[in-house]
Amino acid sequence: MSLVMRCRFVREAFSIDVDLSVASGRVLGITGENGSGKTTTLDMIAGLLPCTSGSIRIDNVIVDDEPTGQFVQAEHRGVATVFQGGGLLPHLSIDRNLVFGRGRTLRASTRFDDVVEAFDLRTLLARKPHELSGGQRQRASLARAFLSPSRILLLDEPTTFLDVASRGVVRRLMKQWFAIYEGTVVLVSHDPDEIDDVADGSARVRVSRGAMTEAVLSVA
Amino acid sequence: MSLVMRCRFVREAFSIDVDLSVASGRVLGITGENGSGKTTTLDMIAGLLPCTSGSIRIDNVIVDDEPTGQFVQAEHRGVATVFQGGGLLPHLSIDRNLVFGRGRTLRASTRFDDVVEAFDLRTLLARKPHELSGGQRQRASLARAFLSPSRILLLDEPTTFLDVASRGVVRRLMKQWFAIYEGTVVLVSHDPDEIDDVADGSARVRVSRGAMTEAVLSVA
Amino acid sequence: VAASCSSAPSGPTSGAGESELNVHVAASLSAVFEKLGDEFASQFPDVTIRFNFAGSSTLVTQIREGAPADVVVMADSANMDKLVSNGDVNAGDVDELARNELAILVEKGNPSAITSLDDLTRPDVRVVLCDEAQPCGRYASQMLEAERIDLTPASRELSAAAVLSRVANGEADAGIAYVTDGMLPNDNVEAVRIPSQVNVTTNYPIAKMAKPNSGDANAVEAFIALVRGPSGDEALTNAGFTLP
Amino acid sequence: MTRRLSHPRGLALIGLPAAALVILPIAAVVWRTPWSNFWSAISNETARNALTLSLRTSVIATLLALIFGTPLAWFLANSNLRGRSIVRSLVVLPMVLPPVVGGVALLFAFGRRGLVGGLLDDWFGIRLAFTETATVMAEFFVAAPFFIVVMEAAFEQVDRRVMGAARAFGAGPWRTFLTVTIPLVRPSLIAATVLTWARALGEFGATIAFAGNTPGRTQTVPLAVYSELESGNDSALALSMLMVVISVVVLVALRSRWFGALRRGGE
Amino acid sequence: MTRRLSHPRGLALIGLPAAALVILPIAAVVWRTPWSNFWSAISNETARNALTLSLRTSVIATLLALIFGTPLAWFLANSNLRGRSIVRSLVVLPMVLPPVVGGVALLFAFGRRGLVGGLLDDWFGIRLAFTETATVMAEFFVAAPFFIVVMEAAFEQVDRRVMGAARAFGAGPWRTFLTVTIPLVRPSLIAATVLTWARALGEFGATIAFAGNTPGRTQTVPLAVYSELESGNDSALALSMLMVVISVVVLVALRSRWFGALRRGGE
Ligand SMILES: Nc1ncnc2c1ncn2[C@@H]1O[C@H](COP(=O)(O)OP(=O)(O)OP(=O)(O)O)[C@@H](O)[C@H]1O
Ligand SMILES: Nc1ncnc2c1ncn2[C@@H]1O[C@H](COP(=O)(O)OP(=O)(O)OP(=O)(O)O)[C@@H](O)[C@H]1O
Ligand SMILES: [Mg+2]
Ligand SMILES: [Mg+2]
Repeated sequence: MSLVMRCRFVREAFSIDVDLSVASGRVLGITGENGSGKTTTLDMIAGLLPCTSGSIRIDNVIVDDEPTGQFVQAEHRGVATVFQGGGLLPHLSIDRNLVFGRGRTLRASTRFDDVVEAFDLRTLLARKPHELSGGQRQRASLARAFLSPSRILLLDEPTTFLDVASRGVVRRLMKQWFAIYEGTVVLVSHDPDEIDDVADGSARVRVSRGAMTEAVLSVA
Repeated sequence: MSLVMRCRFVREAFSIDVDLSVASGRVLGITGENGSGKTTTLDMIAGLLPCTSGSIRIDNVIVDDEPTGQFVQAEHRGVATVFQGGGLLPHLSIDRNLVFGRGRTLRASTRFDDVVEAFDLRTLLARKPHELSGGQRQRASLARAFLSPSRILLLDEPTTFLDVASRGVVRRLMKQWFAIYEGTVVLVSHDPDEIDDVADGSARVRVSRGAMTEAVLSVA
Repeated sequence: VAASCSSAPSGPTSGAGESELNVHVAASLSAVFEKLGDEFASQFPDVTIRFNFAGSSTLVTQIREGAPADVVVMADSANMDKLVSNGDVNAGDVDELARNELAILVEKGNPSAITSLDDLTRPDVRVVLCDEAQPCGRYASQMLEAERIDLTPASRELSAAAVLSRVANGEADAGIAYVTDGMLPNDNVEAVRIPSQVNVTTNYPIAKMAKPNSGDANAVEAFIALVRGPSGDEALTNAGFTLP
Repeated sequence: MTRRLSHPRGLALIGLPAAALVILPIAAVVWRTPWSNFWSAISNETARNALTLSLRTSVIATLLALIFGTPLAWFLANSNLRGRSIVRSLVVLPMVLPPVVGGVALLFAFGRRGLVGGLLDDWFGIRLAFTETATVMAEFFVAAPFFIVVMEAAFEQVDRRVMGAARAFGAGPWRTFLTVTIPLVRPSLIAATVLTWARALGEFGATIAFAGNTPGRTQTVPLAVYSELESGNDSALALSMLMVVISVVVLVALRSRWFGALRRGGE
Repeated sequence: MTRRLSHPRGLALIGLPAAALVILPIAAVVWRTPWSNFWSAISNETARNALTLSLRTSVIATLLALIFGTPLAWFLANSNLRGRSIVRSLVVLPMVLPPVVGGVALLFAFGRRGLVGGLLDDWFGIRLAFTETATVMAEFFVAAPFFIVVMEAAFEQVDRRVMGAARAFGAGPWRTFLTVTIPLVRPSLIAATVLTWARALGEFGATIAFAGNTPGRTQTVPLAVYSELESGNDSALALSMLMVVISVVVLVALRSRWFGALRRGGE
């Protein structure tokens, strides 16, 4: 099993209990009310927030464990993320954003060209993020995650800002990719259609709102 | 007629021709590809960007006219905007964001309470924007526009980040409000459903991609 | 750099190898000593002479804190006395190098018609003095007190040169500084002599250090000899100093 | 191993030499200060006069820098007038001028024989030298460029879209400037203010050359300290220490109030 | 009426007095400088030595502030250790200490009879005072706090989520610091560097007290200017003007390269 998470997060009045396990190669779809803790959950998996208690395991390696104090830093977790609303680095051009943290060789690879083509970014490569439209930024953010070698892929509302056609294209790309992706995917979306279409059947979760939410699920 | 815009905008390789006129009380729905110039068009109406050539009239008053050099500043145009992705002021708490530019009395009004209730912001009023979830921020941005006295209302993908339930609530609120709103509404959305439901029947536009796009329409 | 200032034990011969000489000089004598330094350098090319020009009191602090020193020249005996009482200088090594006198500095042409110390008390005359902490300030106060002249200076400048500059720039109508200041290259200022029965004679003591930093005792003696010899006398008198 | 996003390991350690080089001399001066006669050194009238004068003039100079420097910095960051880069270079010059020369420059401009000082004297009978005004001017001349340079950089970093959003919601340019731009640059504004005040408080060269050294009128603490040092007086150290203590108290008070508010404010 | 989002009307005008107060004296000193003997004043050996020494030491002091001050500023902005606020106050102190006292403090610490200077001498035979190293130390002591204060404010304003995103995409803390944090604070970094360099270049009090005023070895331009002024010599102005010209050239060169790159960079 590839992602096992059993932990609680508390921040001021807000708290969430997460209990999930997803096998490699499977796609977990999460949907839930605004403010229920979806982004927070992804941040814990990515290593941007520590669990308040409990632990997270990736490929059977403990990456966060409150009792023993173990904590694997974000850059060593092998997690790629499409952040909610983008999360591009504002001071770098799009092409440097796409290869950020990966080294020079990637930019010259055919994989790079393929992804740039697939997300229609060719003409935008030299621009800074603030010189793009909302949808263009979102496409760049998706491309960055697709280009990143990873064991876990987190997508936080990946089709926001996309036009109808791009949404279709991206959904198709996701499905194609997830079919051959060997790691674990967690997809957050408010679009039930998208979850139905992309996530594995058994893997839809609804996170409910309130002081404490429980998300027990396992996708084998 | 309340909003008449006939202008061209050029920025580097990108250019768009806009030709539209919308009567008071009507709702214009705009949909179109990413990067086709929807946000740019709204920015010109709001006074954040000047037309490269042509002119814009609000309630028969020229607010931007390239030939004569007339230009009414953004704060005098009476335009309220739900910016793409939010656009809250990052240093102010939500309640101060909601009444920004409006003065103290608003915060004590029943209208304020009603809107805060409708958008379920009561418990979030004291927080800063970065302490909110994506959907919560979007709700605050909507509430700010609803609270703003305006002649023109611009909504740039107003239901992004919203969960399914909130999306329904917001759509209902928009319809209720637009029914009694005396000004002109321009709604940008990638959701054909939303446009169908909220915008006036005859008022859907598709902006097409390319070096030059033409959007000729009139909603009487 | 660090090695060059640590006291490497070198032979006390001025002929053999490099040696250096650290000379601390009151800032008001910097022009005179730079000239003498050049002359010394041409006579003793293998001795590197290093001057340190600062206010006498700063020099005392620096020497007390261990600044490498061979020869000191002060603008007054009070500061030299501090070095003596601290054991840095032997009382027997102190010699009087030059003398100076106070003068009233006024603008060229003396527009305020100042001819005596009494004129300085006129209400229309703005006077600047040196600060009490400076030798020229102490001497001026001493003189004014002796003459029972009570005057409120517009400012207590931190050096005689500053008094000169005040007068030159027209900010002050008169100032009390040294006779030598009146001889500095300045087109806007002239000196009004103060009668010698009223005037205070100041002196500039010179001494070698009790424990010179330089291993080269000959160089120390040679430098002092040069300064106190004809070359030194000429440079000092040219600058307006009198010799003891 | 701490359970949170880590910091660059060892980065803080690199800072240690800097901290040491700055802190050791402070420790040394504390060690050497004759604390037994601390009270007598600071309680005499000269010291008290110097202290109040220093505080008063440095605060005024800082306020002037705030009031006049902020607009100038904003202009430099935002205008695209031709003259901008010239103004910028000129404004920065006092920073590299040796302060004494700065004082001399002020004399050449505002002294009795100066560029405009002569006119001031002839027409209005105003003579600036040897006045408290001159002290403030000298401190401003030397310190304000620091303020302007920091604030220009800060204004350049403000997100224009946020300012646009404020305008779109009815705030005029002035209101946007005061309620949006300024709060967004607040940490830099505080840093610039602290910097400017400190520079003004420690100013020596320009003050002595332009304003002179009149006890009770233009003798600020640095001048008094210099004078004491020159008399070989230990009370110089006592006076400096007092100034240091006062500055620390002021800075800590400011920080806990302003920076505290800021931290709550977040990004 | 310009057709774009307007600026606060008159704001720039408020900046005029500041600009005037700063620019007038500069103009006056240019006017009074004896240009006829400019060349002879700056071409003698003492002047040339002072100039190269000043440039060399101020650049080294600035580089040291960059290398050691950046980590320290980052620590102050990010750590939540207890000692942080104490370190912060101490580091800022040299800004308010009159520079001469700063020099005396350095003597007390690193002089031959000083706190650690004695040990350095006894153990390693290293004597710092009255050397070029001392000049660099004095300039660093006085100027580095300016750097640290500006950079601390800059680091506090960096958006942590951007740094988080960089980490999530595989950049370690060091790499994130160097390729994300530093570029994001670049305008402030440049401002802080300019500031620090200027402060170091104009340093007088601490230098004369700690490094001495030895022509050819520790006599920087401000000290040479002081000596010239003490001898009632006009060449003081010529020398200052030369320094000013050099600074302007350097600043303009830096600006067109760095700031140009920045402006293209955008927010
Ligand atoms: N910095 C913060 N400080 C305090 N509370 C926060 C902070 N960030 C988020 N929250 C709160 O934590 C809760 C979870 O937020 P999170 O962003 O995980 O929600 P979400 O499920 O992703 O919502 P959305 O669908 O709107 O994106 C929300 O109630 C939010 O208000
Ligand atoms: N600052 C800028 N500099 C240069 N080009 C820009 C800048 N901002 C936007 N653009 C370009 O202008 C075009 C129009 O952008 P705009 O944001 O109006 O698109 P949009 O229709 O709102 O797209 P979306 O549906 O993705 O929000 C895009 O092609 C974009 O790349
Ligand atoms: Mg979220
Ligand atoms: Mg858009």
